[in-house]
Amino acid sequence: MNDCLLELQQVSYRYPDGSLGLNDCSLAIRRGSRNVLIGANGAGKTTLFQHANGLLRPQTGIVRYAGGAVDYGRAGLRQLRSRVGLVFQNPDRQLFSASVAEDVSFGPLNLGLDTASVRRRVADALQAVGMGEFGGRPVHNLSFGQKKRVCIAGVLAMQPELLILDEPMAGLDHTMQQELLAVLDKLHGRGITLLLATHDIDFAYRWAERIHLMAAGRCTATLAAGELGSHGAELAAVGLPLPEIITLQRALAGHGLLSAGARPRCAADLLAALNQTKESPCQFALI
Amino acid sequence: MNDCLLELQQVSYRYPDGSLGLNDCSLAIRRGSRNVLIGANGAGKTTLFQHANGLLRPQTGIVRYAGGAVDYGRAGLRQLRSRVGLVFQNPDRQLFSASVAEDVSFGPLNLGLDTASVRRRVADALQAVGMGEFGGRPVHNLSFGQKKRVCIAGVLAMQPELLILDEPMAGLDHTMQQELLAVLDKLHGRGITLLLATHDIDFAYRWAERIHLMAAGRCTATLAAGELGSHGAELAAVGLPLPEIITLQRALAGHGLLSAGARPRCAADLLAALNQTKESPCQFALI
Amino acid sequence: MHIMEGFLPFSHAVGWTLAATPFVAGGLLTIRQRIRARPEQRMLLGVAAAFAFVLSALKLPSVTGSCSHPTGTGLGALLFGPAAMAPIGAVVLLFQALLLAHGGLTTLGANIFSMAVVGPFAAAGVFKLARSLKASFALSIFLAASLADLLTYVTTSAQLAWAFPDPAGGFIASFAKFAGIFALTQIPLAISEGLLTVVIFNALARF
Amino acid sequence: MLIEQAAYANHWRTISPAAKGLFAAAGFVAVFAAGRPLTAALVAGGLALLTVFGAGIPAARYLRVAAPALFFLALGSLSLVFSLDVSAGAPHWHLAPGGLAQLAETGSRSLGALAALLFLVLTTPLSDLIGLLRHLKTPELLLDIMVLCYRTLFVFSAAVHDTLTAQSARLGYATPRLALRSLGQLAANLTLQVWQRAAALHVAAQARNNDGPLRFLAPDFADSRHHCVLAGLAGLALIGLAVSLR
Repeated sequence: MNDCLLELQQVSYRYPDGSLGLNDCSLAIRRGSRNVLIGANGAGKTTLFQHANGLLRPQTGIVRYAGGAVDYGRAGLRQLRSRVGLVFQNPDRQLFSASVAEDVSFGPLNLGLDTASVRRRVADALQAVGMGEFGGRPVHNLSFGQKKRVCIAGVLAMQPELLILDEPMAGLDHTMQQELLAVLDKLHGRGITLLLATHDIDFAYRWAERIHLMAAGRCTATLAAGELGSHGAELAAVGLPLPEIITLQRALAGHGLLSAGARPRCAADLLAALNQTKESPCQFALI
Repeated sequence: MNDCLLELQQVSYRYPDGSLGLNDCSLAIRRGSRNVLIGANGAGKTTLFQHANGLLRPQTGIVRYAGGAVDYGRAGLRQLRSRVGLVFQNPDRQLFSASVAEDVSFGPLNLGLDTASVRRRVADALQAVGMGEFGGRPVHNLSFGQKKRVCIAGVLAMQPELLILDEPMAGLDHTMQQELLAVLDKLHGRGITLLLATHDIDFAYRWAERIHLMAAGRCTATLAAGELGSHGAELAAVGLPLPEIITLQRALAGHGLLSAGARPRCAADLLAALNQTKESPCQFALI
Repeated sequence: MHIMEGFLPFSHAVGWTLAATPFVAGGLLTIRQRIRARPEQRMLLGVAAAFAFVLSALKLPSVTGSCSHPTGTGLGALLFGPAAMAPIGAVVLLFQALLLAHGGLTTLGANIFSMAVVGPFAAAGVFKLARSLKASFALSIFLAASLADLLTYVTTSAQLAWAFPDPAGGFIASFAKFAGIFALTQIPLAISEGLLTVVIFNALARF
Repeated sequence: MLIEQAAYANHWRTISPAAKGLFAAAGFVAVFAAGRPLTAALVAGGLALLTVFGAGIPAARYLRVAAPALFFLALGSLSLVFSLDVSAGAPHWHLAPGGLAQLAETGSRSLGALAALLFLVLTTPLSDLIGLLRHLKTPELLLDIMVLCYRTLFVFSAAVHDTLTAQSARLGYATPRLALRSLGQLAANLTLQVWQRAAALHVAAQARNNDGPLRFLAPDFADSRHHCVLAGLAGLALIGLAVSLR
């Protein structure tokens, strides 16, 4: 089994209207890892995602999945799209049916599965996102956060290995964010590789194992989250500050309160370290 | 001049479909202050805003503006809506013209101003949000953050005294947030009263003078931001944690590193206090 | 103006359904060919139907001060072509019956014929004619939209008159009665709809 | 949308749409087969009572839903009852001979058919009805239009509502002239969205491996066959009653 699930090698793409999508972009996503792609609006995150799923085809460069170059024939695309699930940012632009269960059945039916398997997959996927009771509900009566979870269920029902989410936290309030993070944690626990776009460096640091920086259509760096502190220059190059928690941790280490090697990921972590306890109460555990 | 610009007194409102909007809600906004309205999605923030602007009319209770009860006749509404500017959450839903300048001119034209004044106001408003060069651009080519600023310009062009923004930070990346905050600071400096909805308590604590808590259609408390630390119970009642920075400050005070009376509003503040400097580098100064 | 559920006698209900069916079927064939060439058209038609449904629910300020709803048939015919409007209109009318109880299932055929066949083809025809007579773009749009609206309403009146001829004056007298009663709401509406459609195209031209 | 709300929240929400559709169809047949206005009115009353008490639809809501159709009926009745006389000088109105009989026949038939329609739509969500049409082999393309239309009309309604609100907040509807202009801008903006949304949905469909007609799994209804038999028998009884009371 190949360790690297998805790989872009020097991919460039320019839209028909002339605007730049990707510019010599290389990126590798390891199987089973939690990844964040971070960059400003317009940096090319969405374009990159559409390459991962075969919706766009590189004009130069190559996309590899599980070691092999992507085959853009009908069968190849079908296989790629069943293994790489893509959740777009706006639920209103990807939910086709007004019935929750119907919409979730869309993907598996396109895979050509029989009715009984589809029914099972729909139930499982809705269960996985905590919407098991909502199958019969109309989409238009759901909250924004619930719609988002239906979108995820619609992709999960295709049983992807890699789940890509474009700005999943945007527009969600605190509670919905917690619920969504719990869902993602569960999926990660099942072995699904995750790749999220965000522009919140604090969230990225708290949640991810690997952080991919993106600017002007190019991945400028891939950093292990734990080593983010020593890569301030790379962050600054794409207009991002260091996570606040790192700045704080350093100041506290300077006062001798924390060991210089401590790597708290969130405020709760930092407090725990301050209180000399060894266990981490941070919701999003360290690697 | 009345000190209290906008006041809701025991306002209740139920939507035609039976869902609850406001429930015996009272709130007062002081002239010239920076206010945050914080609460979960569905708490009634948007309904409250629509009352402030006369879009909705209380079923019971009363809305006062600058001391007088709102007059819901045509002339009264025209006056209220020119004094209370409302910026909605989703820029795509409130920009409906082809070009930036055309959209910004919508409000002043509706006020019945002559062409020369409208032109001047459009230019001023675009200048104020840092979009002076963008008047001739088509709206759909702008970034999300730019669209948001055009929305604000469209309301500013009506020269309101009170500017209300629904979730202005949602969907903006780090840089755009900084830009937007700079715009808001400038407007506040001109004497415009500001009221923002958010569900981010850390942001509210960093930015606001007064924080209004909202849950289930009711304002449960109005707190001076500086005293937030002693009102953990009120925050918990509406499902909000204490701002992280307060928790940290307390822990550090417990270690004797900070004075117990220190009130840092953001990480930069906290660091400055740690470093024993007296000046606050926090962008959003204390009151 | 939708004929309500059950208002037409059995033979008329069946007759109008049979009359509307070939237009809907023909429209589907046209659409199928378009989709073969451009697959994204499949989504376009469903979204267009939703657009037409929502448009027809808008309150239109009418010149007499009363409020009314636009039919959108003229706008739709000019945007999507009259042939495609038959199936789109059929779905919109079906949904209006099922979601709003406007119109009905037994009168669906008659309503499709007046609103999704006569209206759109009238709009397309009037527009072509007006343009060939060197009328300005705005005037052509106005005429197309308001006459499409008016002809829809004339058709409905004729359908009703045919079903319920006046015992004394026959079809003509009955037509005059139905047309007279509904003229009150329909003529101002036709003018408003014409104006609105011109405003829409003016705005579209600037995008 | 009152019908929509009722359809998702009534006692018979989980009954197979095929059974409800069968019974509603029988209602239509009974109304048209009824020889006398009184019989049709009886069927109408029966269906209305069944919907209000059986399915648990509040009577006030039922009447509000029926109101626009009743308004049409009132206007239409005018021209059935009165006749326009142009023979003797100035045209004048008088009672049409046989007008009241015609009104009774048409009115009772309309009310009966309306009651049958309302029985169906107040108890059955539109997505179930579309599922039923799918089962009845409706052309695929028409179904695609229906499914997308049903979903998207709520998206558009929300967009229209938000934009109307934003325009009102900036005084866009202060006078009728401004209202026409604002509404035109709104509709033009909505028109553009038709293409944008269609393109986005197309991409989203491809991402989920679609390459043709949109396929969805119709929901499963417990005891569907049983309910259909019951509905069929009840429907036959209704038709029998209507015919025997000729």
